[in-house]
Amino acid sequence: MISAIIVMAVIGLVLGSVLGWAELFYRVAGDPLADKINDILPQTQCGQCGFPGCRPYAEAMAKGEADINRCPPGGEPGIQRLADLLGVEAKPFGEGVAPKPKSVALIDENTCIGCTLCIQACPVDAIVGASKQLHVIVADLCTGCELCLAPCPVDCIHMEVVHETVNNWKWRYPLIPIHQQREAA
Amino acid sequence: MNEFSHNIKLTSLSLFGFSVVGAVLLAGTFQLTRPSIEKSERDAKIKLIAQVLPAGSYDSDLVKSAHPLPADPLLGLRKPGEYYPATLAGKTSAVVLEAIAPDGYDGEIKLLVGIQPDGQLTGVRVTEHHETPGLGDYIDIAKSQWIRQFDGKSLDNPKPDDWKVKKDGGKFDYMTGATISPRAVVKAVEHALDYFAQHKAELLAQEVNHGQ
Amino acid sequence: MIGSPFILKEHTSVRFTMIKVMAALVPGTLAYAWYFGPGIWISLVWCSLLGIGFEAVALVIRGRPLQPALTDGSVLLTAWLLALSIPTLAPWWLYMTGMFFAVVVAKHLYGGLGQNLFNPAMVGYAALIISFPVFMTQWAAPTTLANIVPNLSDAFDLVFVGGSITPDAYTSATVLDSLKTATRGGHTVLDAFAQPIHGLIAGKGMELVAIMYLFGGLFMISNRLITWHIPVAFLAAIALTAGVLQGLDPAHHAGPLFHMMAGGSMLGAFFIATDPVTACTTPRGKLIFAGLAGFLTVIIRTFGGYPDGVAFSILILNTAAPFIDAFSQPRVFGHAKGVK
Amino acid sequence: MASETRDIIINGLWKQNPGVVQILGMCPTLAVSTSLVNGLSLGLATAVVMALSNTAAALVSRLVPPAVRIPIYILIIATLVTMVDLLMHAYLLQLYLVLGIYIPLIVVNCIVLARVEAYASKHGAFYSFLDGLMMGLGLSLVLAVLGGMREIFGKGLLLSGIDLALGPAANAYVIHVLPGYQGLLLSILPPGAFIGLGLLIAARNRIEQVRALPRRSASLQPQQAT
Amino acid sequence: MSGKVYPIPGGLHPPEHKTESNAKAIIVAPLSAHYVVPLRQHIGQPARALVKAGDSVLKGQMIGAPEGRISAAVHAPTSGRVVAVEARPVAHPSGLPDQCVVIEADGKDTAADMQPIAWRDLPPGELHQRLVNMGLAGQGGAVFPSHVKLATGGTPIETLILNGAECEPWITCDDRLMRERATEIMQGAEIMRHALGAKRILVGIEDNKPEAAQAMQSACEQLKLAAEVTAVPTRYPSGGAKQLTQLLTGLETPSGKISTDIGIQVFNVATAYALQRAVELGEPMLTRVVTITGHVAGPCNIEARLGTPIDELIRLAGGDLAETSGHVIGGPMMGFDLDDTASPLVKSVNCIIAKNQELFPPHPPAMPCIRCGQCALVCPAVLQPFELYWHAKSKNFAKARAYKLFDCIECGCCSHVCPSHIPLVDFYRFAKSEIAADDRAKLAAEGARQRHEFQLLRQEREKKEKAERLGKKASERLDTGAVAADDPEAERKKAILEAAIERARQAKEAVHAKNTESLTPDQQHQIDEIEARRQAAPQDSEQQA
Repeated sequence: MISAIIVMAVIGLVLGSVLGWAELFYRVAGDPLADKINDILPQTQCGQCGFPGCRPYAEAMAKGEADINRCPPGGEPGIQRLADLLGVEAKPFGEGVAPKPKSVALIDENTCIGCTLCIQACPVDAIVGASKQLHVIVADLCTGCELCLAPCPVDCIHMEVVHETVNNWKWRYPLIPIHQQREAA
Repeated sequence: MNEFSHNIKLTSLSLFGFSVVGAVLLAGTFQLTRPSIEKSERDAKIKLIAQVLPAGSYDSDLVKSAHPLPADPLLGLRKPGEYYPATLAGKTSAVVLEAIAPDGYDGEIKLLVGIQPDGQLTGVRVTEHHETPGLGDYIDIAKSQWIRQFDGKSLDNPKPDDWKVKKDGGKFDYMTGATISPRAVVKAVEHALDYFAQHKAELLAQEVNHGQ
Repeated sequence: MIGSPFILKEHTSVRFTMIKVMAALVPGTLAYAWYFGPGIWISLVWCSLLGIGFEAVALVIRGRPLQPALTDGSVLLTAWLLALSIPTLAPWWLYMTGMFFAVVVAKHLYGGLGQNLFNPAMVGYAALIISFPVFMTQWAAPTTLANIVPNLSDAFDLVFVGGSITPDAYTSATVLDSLKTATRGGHTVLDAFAQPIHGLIAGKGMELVAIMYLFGGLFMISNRLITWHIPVAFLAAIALTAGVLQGLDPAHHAGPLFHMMAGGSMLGAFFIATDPVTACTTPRGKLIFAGLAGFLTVIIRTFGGYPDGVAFSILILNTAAPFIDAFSQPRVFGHAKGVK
Repeated sequence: MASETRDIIINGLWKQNPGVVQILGMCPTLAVSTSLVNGLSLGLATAVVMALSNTAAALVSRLVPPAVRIPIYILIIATLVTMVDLLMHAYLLQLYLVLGIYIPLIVVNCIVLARVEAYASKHGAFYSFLDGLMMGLGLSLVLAVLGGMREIFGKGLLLSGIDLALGPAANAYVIHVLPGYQGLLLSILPPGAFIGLGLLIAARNRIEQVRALPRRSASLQPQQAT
Repeated sequence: MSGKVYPIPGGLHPPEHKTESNAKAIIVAPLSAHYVVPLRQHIGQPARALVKAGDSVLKGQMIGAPEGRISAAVHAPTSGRVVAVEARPVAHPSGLPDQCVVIEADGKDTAADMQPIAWRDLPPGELHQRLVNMGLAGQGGAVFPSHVKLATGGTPIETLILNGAECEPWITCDDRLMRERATEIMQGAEIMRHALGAKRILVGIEDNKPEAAQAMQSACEQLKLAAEVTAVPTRYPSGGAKQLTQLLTGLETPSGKISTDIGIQVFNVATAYALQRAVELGEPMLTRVVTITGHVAGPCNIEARLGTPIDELIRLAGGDLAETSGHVIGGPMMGFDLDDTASPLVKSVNCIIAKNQELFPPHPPAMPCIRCGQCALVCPAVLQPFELYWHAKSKNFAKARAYKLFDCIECGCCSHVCPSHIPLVDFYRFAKSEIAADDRAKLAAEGARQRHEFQLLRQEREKKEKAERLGKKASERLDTGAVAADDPEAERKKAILEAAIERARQAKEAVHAKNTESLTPDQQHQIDEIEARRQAAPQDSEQQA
C-alpha cells in the first residue's frame, strides 16, 4: 500500500516538474487563431461589428469574446467559414443586421467642396484628392464600408450598388433557370 | 531562471499533492472493499461449478477443495486445469472436471462436466465459447436447454456407438444447419467420461475440504 | 436553363443501364431455376414487390416524388440480387426483413440512389445471415439430390404458409458449408468433396449457375456497363489467396478453382462488387478494392464464422472505397507523374 | 439562479446531450448498450463519476496551475473511477463482469474530461455538480433507450438481466414485449448499436427540425432542396 | 501524306451533321445597313473606344485601341457614321449587354489606307509589333489576341501546329475555308513560322474532311512548304489545342501552362488566313467565315463582316424554318444559347445553329449520380467528373479544386454520356466562376487589409510627430512666458468650412432641382465662387499626407 502511494507521489513530482519546465520552454507568442480569423474577414474595416476594424474583431473572436454573426459584409458564407474554423455552429445574423448588396461609394462632383474629411475617414485609402480639390473614389479599392458617408458635411457621397456586367458575371448554380434569375435580379 | 524554478516547484508540488491524495483515497477504498471482492468472487465461482451439480447433492466448499488436473488430450487440456470433488456428509458425491472441446466451429469450447462416482453425468455446462451467434451458440444454457440432455447420461447410456448427434446416427439432438458445435461438445463429454473411467481411483481419493 | 452540351448520347439512362444489368442476370437465373427448382421465381417476385413497396414508402416518408425513383429500375436490381443471394423457399418474412434492410436502411437512410455507402443487397444479406443464420444455411438442394422437389405451388406454400414438408427433405448445406464442416471437424478437403453436393468443380448445379453469371458479366463488360478491373481483380485475388492457402496445407484448403466457382464468387465479382455507387471508381482504385475484397472473401471463408465471405468482404471494402479512391486518383492530363 | 439550473438540466438532457449531440464517449455507448439494464448501469456509473469529478474539479480549480491542469483532472477522474470500479466489483459482481472493461474505461470517456475542463474549471461547485450529474444522466438516457431498443428488437424482451443489479428475485420484472418473436440478432450485435445510435441521432435532429420550423419559416425563406 | 498520330485519352464521336453545310461554297455576305461592333471580342481587356457618336469612319479604320498587354483592336467593318457607343446585346453566355460601337453604313465602303507588311524583311520576333493594331484574334473559339501568341517571349518555338481538326458537330467553316483558300492559309502559316522561328509546321485535320486535307496538301506542294498534313481520327475533342498537340506530337501540355512552354504554338487555320490578309494586304481583321446550319432553309458558310447582326446572317441562309426553338452560338458541345438574334457577329463566332425539338431534344430531368464512371471514360483530361460534380454541387470548392477542376476544358463529353442526364459541365462552370470570384474577393480583401494597416501605421507616426511638435511648441511658449490662448488659426478654418458647407448645400439643392448638363447662371455663379475660393485659399498641405 505504502509503496503504491510512494510510486504515485514520485510520478506526480517528476511529471509535475517536467510540465512546469515545458510550459515556460514552449511558450508561444501571439495568437495564430486571430490571424486565421482575420483572413476570413472581408477587410472592409467598416466597423459594423462594433469593433474598430476587422483585426480587432478577429482578436475578440479568437478570445471568445465576440460572436461570429456580426460581420454583414462577410455575409452568410462568411459566418459559415468562421463557424467551420472555430468549430461552432453557424448562426443567422441578429435582428436588424443583414448583409447588403455589394456597393461602392460615389462622390457627386458638383457638390464636393474638397474638405478631405472623407479621405480621413476612409479606412483603406480608397479616396484620392487634396484639400479644396475635387475628391475621387477609386472604385476598385472601395470596400463599400460607408464610413465616408457620415463625415461628409455636404452629403455628396452616396452608395451605388455594383451591377452585374459581362466582366463580373458568374455562372449560376445549375438546375435553377438562368433567365428567371436574371429577371429577379 | 528564477521564473523557471518557481514554476517547476509550483507544478511539481501540486501534482505531487494530488497524487498523494488520490493514492491514499484509492488505498483506503481498496482495503475497504477487499474482503467483499474476495467473497463475491468465490461465491461466483461456486455458483458456476454448482450449475453442473444438483442442488443439495453436496455440502463441501467446492472452491477450496480444488485440485490440479494434469494436461491430458482426453480432456482437451493443453495446460493443467482443475477439478472439484464434491462431498455430501463426508462422502464423495460427484467430481466436476474442466474439459475443453477443441474442435468447435470457431475454436475451443470450454466445459465443466459433473460426474457421479458411478460414472453418471450430473450435468454439463459451457463456460466459454466463440460459436456463431444464433447458429452454434445453442450449446450455451443461456441460449437453449440443449445442454441439459446430458443430465443422467453415462458411457453405457446411450451405447458408445450412439454418442453422436442424430445426424451422424447417434442419440443426441442438434439444430439443422449447425452440427459442428454439438458434435464437438458430445465428443468432449464422452472423452471426459472416458478420462473419469480411467482415473476414477485417484479422482475420488482426493481429500475434500469440509469447511462449509 | 441548361448550358452546353446541347446534345446527349442516345439510349442512355439510369433505367436502361439497370435493365441491361438485369438482362445480364437472366442466364444465371434460368440456370438457377433449372437446377434448384422453380422456387426462385417466388422469391424473385416477392422481393421485387417488397422492394417497390418499401421504396414507395421510403419516398413518401422522405417527401420525395415517387416517379423517377420508383421506375429507375435500381430497386428491382437490388431485389433480384438479394433473391439470388439468399436461400429460396425461406419464410416470407425473411425476404421482407432482408428487403427492409436493403431498401430502407442501406439505401434511403443514406439518401437514396447514388448516396448509399453500402451495397443495398449485401446489407440485406448480411442483416439476415447475422440475425437468422439457421434459415440462411438451408439452401434448396439441387433437384437431382433432393428427396422432394417442391413445385411452384409447394414453393408458394412453403414461403407464405409454412408448409408441411420438413426442410431436411429439400434442403442441403452448400459446398462451402460442407467444406467448413469437414475441415473444422478434423476431416480433409477430400472428405468434403466426396459429399454428393460436390459437383465437378464446386457445388453441384451451382457451378453451372456461376458459369452463367460469368457469361452475363462478359456481356456487361462488352457493353461497357462495367470495366474489367473489378471482376478480374476480385477473381484473381480469390484464386491467388486460395492457391497460397492450398499450397501451405493442401489437406485442409480447397483450391483456387473451387473458390472461384463456389458460393457467391461469380455473382459478387460481376454484379455486386461492380456496383458503381459503392465501389471504387478510379482504375487503380478498382483493382485495389476488388483485390482486397477477393482476398478477404477467402480469408473469411477459411477462418471466419460464416461459410461465405463475399458479402462481408465487399461491405468492408465499401467503407474503404472513398479512401482508396482518394489516393488512387489517376494522373490528370498535364500533371507530372508522381505528383498528386 | 433558477434559469441557470434549468439551462444546465436542459443542456445535459437534451440540447448538449453527450450521446446524441456531442457524440462523445462512443466506445461504451456502442459496446455496452446491448440491453436496458447494461446501458443504464454503465450510464449511472458514469453519471456518478461525472458528478463527483466535476464537483472535485470545481473545488480545487483555483489550486491548480495551468500547466498541470489536465493531469490533475485526469488524476481526479481516475481516482473516482477506480473507486467506483472497486465498489462494483465488491457489491455488484455479476453486473461488474458483464460491464467488464468498460467501467475502468470511463476514465478515458472524453465526455468526463470534457465537462471538467469546459465547465467545472470555470464554475462553482454546486453548478458543476449539477452539470456533471445532468450530462451523465443525459448519457444514461441515451444508453438506456439504445439498450432498450436493441433488447426489444434483438430478443423481444425488456429489462432482461435486471437480476444482475437487483438480485435473482428481480427476474419477475423482465417484460416479454413480443411473445414468440424470432429475435433480430443483428440488433444485439455490434452493427445494431451503430444503426440504433444513428436512428436516435436522426430522431433527435428531426424533433429539433420540426420544433425550429415555425421560427425559421418566419425569418428565412426555405432553401431550395437540391 | 499522313504523319504519325499519337493516342489521346477519352473523347467520343457524336453524330457529325457536317454534310448539311459543307457542300456549298462560301457565300460572301453583301453590305449591311448597319453594324454593331463590340469592343470586347477577345480574351483580355476590352478595347478602348476611339470614336464617339457622330464621327465618320472608314472601312478598316481602328475604332477601338487595344488596352493593356492582352487585348486586341477593333476596326470599322465599312465606311459610315458612328451612331452610338453604348451597351448593346451581344453573343455572350450571360445574355448581358456590352459596350459596342454602332455604325451606320454609308454604302460606299470606302477603305482606309492599308499597307502590306514586308514580313520577309523583318527579323523573327519583330513582326508581332507590327500586328498589334491589326485586331487579330484566334478564331478557334478562345479568341486569344494573335499578336501576343506570335511574340514568343524568349521560349524557342520548335513546332507550329495549324488546327484544322474542327471536331465539333455541325461546324464546317474551317472545312470550307481549307478547301477554298488553302493557299492563303498556308501562306499565313509560313508567315507564322517565320515570326516564331519555328522549325516545322504540322497541320492536323480530322479524317472526315479528306477534301480539305487534300487541298491543304496541294497548297503545301504548290508553295513548296515543308509542312506535314496529318489526318487525325474523327474523335471529339481532337480540336482542343492540348489534344491536337498530343495527337500530332505525343507531347502533353503541362497543367496550368500553354503549349508555348513545350516549344509548340497552335493556331486555327482561319487565324492563319486572317494573318495572311493582314500581312499581305494590310487589311485588319474585318471578316470571318461562319457556319449557319441546323434548322434553317439553306445551311451554308458565309464570309461576313464582324458586326453584322446575326439575324441578317440567318436570313442569308434562307431563314429559320418553322418551329425553330432557338439558336446556339458555336458547336452543340461547347456553344451557348443566343438570347437575342440582333446580336452581332464577333471574332469568336464560328457557327450559328438553329435549334428545333427534333435536332435538339429538351434536356431530360436529371437523376442522381450513380458513379457509373462513363464520364471518366470519355474525359480527355483524365479527370473524375463525378467527383468534381459532387464537390461542385455541394459547393465544396476547395475540394473541387483539389480534384483539378481547373484542368477541365469544358468539352462537354461527360455531360453528353451521363446516363443520369446531369448537366455536369454547368456545375463546373458554376464552381469555376465562384472560385474565380472568391479569389478576386480574397485579393481585394488582402489589398484592403494592407492599405488599412499601412494607414494605421501612418496615423501612429503622425500622432507621434505631432506630439513631439506640440511638446516643442509648449516648451517654447513657456520660455517666452506667453499664455496659451484659443488657436485663432483653427477658428478661421472652421469659419471657412462652414461657409463652404452652406454654399454646397445650396448648390446641391439647385442640382437636384435641375439638370446638371445645362447650368443656370446661379449655379454657374456658385461654382465659380467655389473655384475662386479654391484658387484663393492657400494650399493646406498639413492635412494631407
